[in-house]
Amino acid sequence: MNFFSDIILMLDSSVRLAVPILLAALAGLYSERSGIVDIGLEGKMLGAAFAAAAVAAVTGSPWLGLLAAIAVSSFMAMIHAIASINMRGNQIISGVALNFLALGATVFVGHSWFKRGGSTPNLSTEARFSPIELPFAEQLGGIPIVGEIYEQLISGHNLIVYVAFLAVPVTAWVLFRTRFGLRLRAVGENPKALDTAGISVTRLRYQALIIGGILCGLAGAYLSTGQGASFSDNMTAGRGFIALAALIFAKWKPVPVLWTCLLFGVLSAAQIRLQGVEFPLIGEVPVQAIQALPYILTVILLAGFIGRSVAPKAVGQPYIKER
Amino acid sequence: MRAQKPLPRWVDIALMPALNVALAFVVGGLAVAAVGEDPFRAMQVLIFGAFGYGEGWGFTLHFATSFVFTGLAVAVAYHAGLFNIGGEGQAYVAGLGAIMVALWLDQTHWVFVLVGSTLAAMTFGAIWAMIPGYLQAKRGSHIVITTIMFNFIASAFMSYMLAQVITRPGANAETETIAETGRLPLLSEYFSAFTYSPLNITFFIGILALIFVYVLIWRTKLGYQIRTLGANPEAARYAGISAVAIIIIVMAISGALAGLMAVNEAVGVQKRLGVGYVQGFGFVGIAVAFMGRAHPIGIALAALLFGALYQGGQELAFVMPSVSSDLVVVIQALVILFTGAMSEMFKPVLLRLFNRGNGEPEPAGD
Amino acid sequence: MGQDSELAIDLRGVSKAFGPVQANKNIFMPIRRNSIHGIVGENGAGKSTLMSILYGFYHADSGEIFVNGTKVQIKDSSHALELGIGMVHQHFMLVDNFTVLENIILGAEGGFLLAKSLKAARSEMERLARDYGLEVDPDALVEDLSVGQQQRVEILKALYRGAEVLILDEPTGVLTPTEADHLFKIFEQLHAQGKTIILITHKLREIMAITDSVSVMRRGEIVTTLKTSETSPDNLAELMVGRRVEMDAQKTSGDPQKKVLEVKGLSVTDELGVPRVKNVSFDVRAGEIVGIAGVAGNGQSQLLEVISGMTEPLLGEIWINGKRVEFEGAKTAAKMRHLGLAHVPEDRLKTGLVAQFEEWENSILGYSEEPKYGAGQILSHKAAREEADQRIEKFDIRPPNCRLKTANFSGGNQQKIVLAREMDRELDVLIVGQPTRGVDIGAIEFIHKQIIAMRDAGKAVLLVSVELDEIRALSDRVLVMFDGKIVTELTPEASEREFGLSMAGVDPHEEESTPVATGKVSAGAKEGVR
Amino acid sequence: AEPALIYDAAGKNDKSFNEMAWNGAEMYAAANNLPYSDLEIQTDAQREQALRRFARSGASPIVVPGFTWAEPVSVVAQEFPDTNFAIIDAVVDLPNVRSVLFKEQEGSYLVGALAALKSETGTIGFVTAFDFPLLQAFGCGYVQGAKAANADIEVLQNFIGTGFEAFGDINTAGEIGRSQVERGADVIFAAAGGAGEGALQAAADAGVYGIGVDSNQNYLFPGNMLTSMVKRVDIAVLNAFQDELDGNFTAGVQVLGLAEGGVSAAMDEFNAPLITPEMQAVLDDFIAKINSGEIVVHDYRSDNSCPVS
Ligand SMILES: Nc1ncnc2c1ncn2[C@@H]1O[C@H](COP(=O)(O)OP(=O)(O)OP(=O)(O)O)[C@@H](O)[C@H]1O
Ligand SMILES: Nc1ncnc2c1ncn2[C@@H]1O[C@H](COP(=O)(O)OP(=O)(O)OP(=O)(O)O)[C@@H](O)[C@H]1O
Ligand SMILES: [Mg+2]
Ligand SMILES: [Mg+2]
Repeated sequence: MNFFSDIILMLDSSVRLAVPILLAALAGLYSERSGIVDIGLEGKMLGAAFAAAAVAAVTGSPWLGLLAAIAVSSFMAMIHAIASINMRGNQIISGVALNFLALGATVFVGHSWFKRGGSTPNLSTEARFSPIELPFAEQLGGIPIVGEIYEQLISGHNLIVYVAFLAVPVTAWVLFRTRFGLRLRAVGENPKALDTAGISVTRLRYQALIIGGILCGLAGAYLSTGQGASFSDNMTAGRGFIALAALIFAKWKPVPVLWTCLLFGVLSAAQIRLQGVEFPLIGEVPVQAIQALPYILTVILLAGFIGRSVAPKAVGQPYIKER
Repeated sequence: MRAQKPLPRWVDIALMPALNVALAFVVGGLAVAAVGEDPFRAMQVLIFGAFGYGEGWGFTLHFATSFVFTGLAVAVAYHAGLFNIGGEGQAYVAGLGAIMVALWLDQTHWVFVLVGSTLAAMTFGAIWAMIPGYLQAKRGSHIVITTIMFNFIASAFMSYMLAQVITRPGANAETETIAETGRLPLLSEYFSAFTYSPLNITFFIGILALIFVYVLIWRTKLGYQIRTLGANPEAARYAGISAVAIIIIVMAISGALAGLMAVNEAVGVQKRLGVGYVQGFGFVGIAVAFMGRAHPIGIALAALLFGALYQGGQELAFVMPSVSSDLVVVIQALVILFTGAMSEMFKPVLLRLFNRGNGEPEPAGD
Repeated sequence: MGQDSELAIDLRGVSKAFGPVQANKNIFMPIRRNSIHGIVGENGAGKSTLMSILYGFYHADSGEIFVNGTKVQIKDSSHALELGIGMVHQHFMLVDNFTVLENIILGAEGGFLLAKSLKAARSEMERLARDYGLEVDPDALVEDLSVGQQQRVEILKALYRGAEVLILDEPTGVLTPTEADHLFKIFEQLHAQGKTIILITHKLREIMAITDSVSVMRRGEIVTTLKTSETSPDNLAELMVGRRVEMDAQKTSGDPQKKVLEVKGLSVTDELGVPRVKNVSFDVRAGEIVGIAGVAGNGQSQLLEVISGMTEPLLGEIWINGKRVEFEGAKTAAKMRHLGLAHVPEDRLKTGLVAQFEEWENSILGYSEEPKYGAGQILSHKAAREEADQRIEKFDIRPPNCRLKTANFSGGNQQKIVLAREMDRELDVLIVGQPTRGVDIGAIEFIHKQIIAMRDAGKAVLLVSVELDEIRALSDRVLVMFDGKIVTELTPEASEREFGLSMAGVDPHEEESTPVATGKVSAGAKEGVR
Repeated sequence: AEPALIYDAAGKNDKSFNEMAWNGAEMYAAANNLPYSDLEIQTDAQREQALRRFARSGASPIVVPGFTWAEPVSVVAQEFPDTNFAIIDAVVDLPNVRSVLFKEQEGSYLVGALAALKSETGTIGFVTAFDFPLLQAFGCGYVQGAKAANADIEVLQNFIGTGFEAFGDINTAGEIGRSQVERGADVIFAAAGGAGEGALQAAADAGVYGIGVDSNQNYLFPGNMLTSMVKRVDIAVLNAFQDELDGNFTAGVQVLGLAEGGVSAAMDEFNAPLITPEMQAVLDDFIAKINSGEIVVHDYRSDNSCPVS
C-alpha cells in the first residue's frame, strides 16, 4: 500500500511536470508539421506565462488571464509567421528573437506595472486554476488500485491538465482524420503539391502557427496560474527547448509526443525524489548526477532505441514560388 | 511588369541591413518613449556608449570577441548541415579546462597561460561537442536534441565541479583566482585608449578564429567536403565523403570554437570560473551566426552589433535609469528580428525604387 | 463575347518575368477543343512557365486568357481546376509519404472529415481505372510506387477534379517505352471522351505520333505553331534549336580490347534487407559500350551504386583493370575514382551536383582531393576555376560562367556540367546512368556524341538507361535486367519483340521455358527512379 | 555625495537579496528625503565599469550586494581612494571599503529549531536553488537547529536546479515542495529567491507550513507561514548610506549575526498565532545561547561541509 501510493504520488507529480512540455511540444508539432521550425516555444510560453499571471493578478480571473496568455502567445506566433512565411526569413533567427523578446519584455512590462522587478504578485486561490474533482472520485477512492488511481492520479488536476491530455487525441484526430490535418501534413512535406492543388500555403501555415500559439498560451498559463501562482523572471527555465527535443524524440507524432513528455515527467519527478538518497552498492551519488539523470537518460534512450527521426521534409525552408 | 534588375550589391549588403537596424531602433524607441524618455537621446547615448570613446570601444570589442567564438561555432556546424544549439554547454565545460590549466601555469608567465588555457579550452569544448557529433553520426541521434540535453548536463556537471571539486573554500562555488603573474594582458596596457576596458589579448585569437574559419570553409579541401555534406548529403556520398568522419570533425571544431569564449571571458576578465559564466552568450551565438549568414565577415559584423548593443545598452541603463537592462534585451530582440529574420522586408520597396523607369528585359533561355 | 468557341484555350499576348528573366514574352497560343496540342522547345524556353500560368500557379504580368471563348482571370490553381484545366507537372506534385488516395483527394476533399472523402474517392478511382485503364493501388504509399505509377496518380488527380483540358509537362521523360505506350493509350481514351490535351515533350517522335498541332518555343517566345501533319521531326528540331540537328547518333562499330571492368556474382540488398541485385556477373572491355536495359526499378540503380562504390554489395566482387576492389565504407566511392572509374549518376540534382554551389565547385565534386586542385589541404580556387573554364568551353556549357550558382543553369547544362567533370580526365571506365533525362534534343545530340567519343578513345563504357532507343543507338552489347538479374544479352539490332520479352523477364533465347511471372514487375519496380 | 547601489546579476527585484538592498536604499531616501542612484548590470564584464562610472560621477558610498563584486571592488577601490565602498557577503581588505558579512547559519538555526518544534510528522523540508555554498550555509544552519530541537527530526533537502536560472523556476520549486509534503514534511524552508515562493505556495496549498527567506515573507500566506529567516541586507545598505551622510563611514569588516540584529526569525502578527509560548521559550533559550557563544553554529562555508544532515 505504501509503495503503491508512493508510486501514485510520483506519477501524479510526473503528470504535472509533463503538462507544460506536452502543450508546448504539441504547439511545435502543428508548427513543424506545417513546415515552420519553432525554436521560439520557450519565448511564447514565457510571454504567455507572464500575461496570464499579470492579467489574473489585476482582474482576479484566471480565465481572463488565460485569454491574455493565448493572445500574447498568438501575437508572438504571428510575428514568427510574418517573418518566416511572408518575408521568407530564417525561421531559426525568428525563433531566437522571440525568445529574447519574451525574456526582456516580460520583465520590462511587468516591472512597470507591478514594480516587483518583473515578478507578479502572488495569485489568490480564486485567481488560479484550481484542482477539479472528477465525479465520484471520493466514493471510488475506496476501491483498491483502480479506485485509488482514479481518485489520486486521474482526478484532482486543474483544467489545463485535462485540456493538455485531451489535446493529444484531438491532435491525432485532426492530423490523421480531417481535411485540415491532411493539408497540414502535406504542406510540411511538399508545399508545392498543396499549392498546385489550389490551396494557399500561406493560409494553412498561418492557421498552424495560430494553433501553436494557442497551445503555447495554455502552457504558459499553466505555469503561472495553474501549477504555479505567480510569474517570475525566466520561469520557463528551458522547458521550451525540452519540448522541442521531445517533439523530435517523438518523431513529430502526437501520441509518441505524449509518451515522451510523460517519460520526461517521470524522470523529473524521480529525480526530485532521488536527490540525496543512498543507493545500494554505490552509496550517495553527487546530487548533480541525479539532477542530470533525465537528460542523460534521454541521450541514452535516443542513442540506443529510438533511431533516426526524420523531420517533415519541407521544414525550415521558406516556400518560394518565384525567385 | 517588366523583367526586374536585381538590386545593386551595396544595397543588398549595406543599405538593407542599415534600414533594418534603423527600424529596430524605431520600434525600440517607442518602448523608450513609453517609459518617458527621449528615444533620440537614448539612441545617441547607446551609440556613443558603444563607439564614442575608447573604453566604450573596448567593451564593445570585448563582447564581440565572445560572440565571434560562439557565432563561429554555430556557423561551422551549420555548413555541415548540423544545428549545434550546444554552444552554451560547450563554452561552459571549456571553462573548466581553461581555468584548470591557467591556475596550474599562473606562476610562470602569461604566455604559457594563454597558450595552455587556449588549448585546454578548445580540447574540452571539442570533447563536449564531439559526443553529440558521434551520436549523430553513428547512432542517428538528432543533434538538436543531444546538444540541448548536453547543455543541461553541462550545467549539472559544472555545478558539481565548482561547488565540490575545484572550489575555493570560503568562496561561492568558484575557483581560485589566477595569480597576477599569469594574467592575460589587457589591450589597454598597449593602447591607452582602451583603458578600463576588459578587452584583452584574446581579441586577436578572435580575429585568428575568423580567418581560420574562412580559410577552413572556403579554402581547404576539408571545408569543401564540409560544405558538400551540408548542402547535399547524397552528393557527398556520391563523392566518397565520409559523413561520419566529417560530422565528428566538424562538431569538434565547433565545440573548440565555442570553448574559446572561456579564454576571453573566464581567463581574460573574470580570472576565475564561477557558476553560469557563459551568461547566455552561447544562445546569442546562434543569432550572430545566422545574421552573419554563417560567413566570417558577416559574423564579425553581427558580433560587433551585439557587442555594441551590450555595451551601449549598459551605458543607456546608466544614463537613463528608467531604461532598464530588460528594455535593452528587448531592443536586442528587435534587432535580431528585423535584421535577421525579416531581413528582406524592404526588398520589394527597394526593387521598385531601383527599377523605376529602366530595365531592358533579358531574354530567357541559355 | 463572340469568340470562336471552337477554342478550348486561347492565350493572347501572355508575358511573364521572374526577376531579371523574361520567361514568357507576348505568347499567342490558340488550342482547339478536343485536340492534342504539342509544345516543344529547348530547356528553359518557357514551356513549363506558360502552362503554369494557364494552370493558375503563376500570374502573367500581362496578356489575356480565354477559356471556352470566355475571358478569365485565373486566380489560383483551384480556380483553374474549376474552369476544367488540370495539369500534370514536370516534377510530380505528390506527397511522398501519403497514400495514393490521400494524394488524389488533397485539395479536393469535399468535406471536413476524411473518411467520407476517401470512400468517395475510392469508388471514383475505380471508375476512372475502368474507363481509362489507369490502375494504381489506392492504398500504396507514393514513395513506394514506380515513376510510371506516380505519373498515373498525377493524371488521376487531374481527372478526379474533372479536368476537361489536361496539361502534361514532359510526362514521358521518366517513363519506359512500355509505360509510355500505356500513357498514349490513355491519351487516346481521353481524346475519345472529348478532352483536350496539351503535351510538352522533348521527344519529337511523340509529337509526331499523337498531336494534332504543335507550337515551338524558343527563349520565351513562340517561334511558330504548325499542324503536325505539315511538319517533320527534322524540321521541328531545326525550329527549336535554330540549326540542323543530327537526330541519330552516328556510330561505327566498336573495337573491344581487354576486360577493364569485371563484375562477379554481385548481390545487393537495400536498407530494408530486400534483395535488389541478384548474382549479377558481366564485364566491360576497353573500347565498347555495354548497355543495361530494363524497366526502371529492376535493380539498375542499385547496380550502378555498387559499381561506383557508393554502397557495399552483400556478395560478389568488382575488379577494375584486373585489381579487386576492397569495399571500405564511404571512402570507397573516392577510391573507385583513383582506380580510373568515372560515374555519371542517374539523378544529377539529387546526387551528381550541389545546387547551391558555384559551377566550378561542382566541377571538382568527388575529385577535390586531387593534388592539381591544391597541395595538401589547400583548395586552389584558381586551379579549379581555370579547369572549369576550359570545360565550359569544351562542353559548350551555357552561360559560360563558372561563378554562377549551379541551380541557375538549365537542366541540360547541368547535365553537361556533370558529364564534363566525369569525362574530361584520365579514366578507364565510365559508368553512365540516364544521361539524357529531361534534356532537350540539342543537348541529347551532344551528349550522345561525347559518349561515343569516349568509347572510341578506348574507354570501357557502361550505360544504364530506361530509354530503349538510347540504349540501342549507343550500345555495342545490351544486357537486359529484370528483377535484379540479368535475363539475357542482346545485340542492339535485336528485334523489338526480343527486347520486349526480355524486359518482361523472359529470355527470348530459351522461349520455350516458362516465363517469369509478369506480376512481379511492380514489385521490382518499387524503388522507381525519380 | 549621492550614494549609489549596484545590484548583483539577479537584478533589483529578486524578491530576496537584491530587493532587500533596494529596500534599504529606499529607507534612506524616505528618512532623509534625499536621492540615490542605482543600476542593474547585464553581464559580469560590466562590474568594474559600473563601479567606475559611479566613482567618477562622484558617488559615495557605492554599495554592492553580493560576493561576485569582491574582485571588481578591490580593483576600483584602489583607483578611487577617496570614494567609499561597501560590499555585502564578501571581504575586501582596503582602507576605503566596508565589508559586511552575515551569519546566515545563525538565523537558519533558529528557523530550523522552530520547524522541528512545529513539526508533528517528524519530517521537515529544505528547498534551495542549487548546490551553492551560501545556500548550503542556510541549509546547514537549518538542519543544526532542527536537530538541536529534536534529535530525531528528519530533514529532506532538495535542489531546484543546477545554476542561477533555478532562482526563477517557481514551478519546479513548487513540485519539490509538494514532493516533500508527500514524503511527510509539514514544515518547509524555502531559500531560493523568487522560486522559493513556489515551494511556500505548495506548503500553503497542502495546509502545512512554510518558512520564508531574506525578507519577511510572513505576509504571503497568513496561517501557513511559520516564520521567515530575515537577513537584514537593507540595514547594511541603510547604514552605509546613513553613515556617509552623517560622516561616520568606517571601513573594515562588519559581521552581522543574531546578536547584531543582522539575521533573525521574523515574528509578527501574521505568524503570532502559530508560535506557542513553549516554542517561544525554547527559541529564546537558543538565542541566548548563540549570543553568549555557548552554541556555535557551524558555517558550511568554512569547510564546505556540514556536520549534520
Ligand atoms: N557576405 C557573405 N555572406 C555569405 N556568403 C558569402 C559572403 N561573401 C562571400 N560569400 C561566399 O563565400 C565564398 C567565398 O567567398 P569570397 O568572395 O571571399 O571568395 P572568392 O571570391 O570565391 O575568392 P577569390 O578571392 O578567389 O575571388 C563564396 O561561395 C561566396 O559566395
Ligand atoms: N519559379 C521560378 N523563379 C524564377 N525563375 C524561374 C522560375 N521558374 C522558371 N524560371 C526561369 O524561367 C525560364 C523558363 O523556365 P521553364 O521552366 O518555363 O522552362 P522549360 O521550357 O519548361 O524548360 P525545360 O525543358 O527544362 O523544362 C528559365 O530561365 C527558368 O530558369
Ligand atoms: Mg519545363
Ligand atoms: Mg573574392
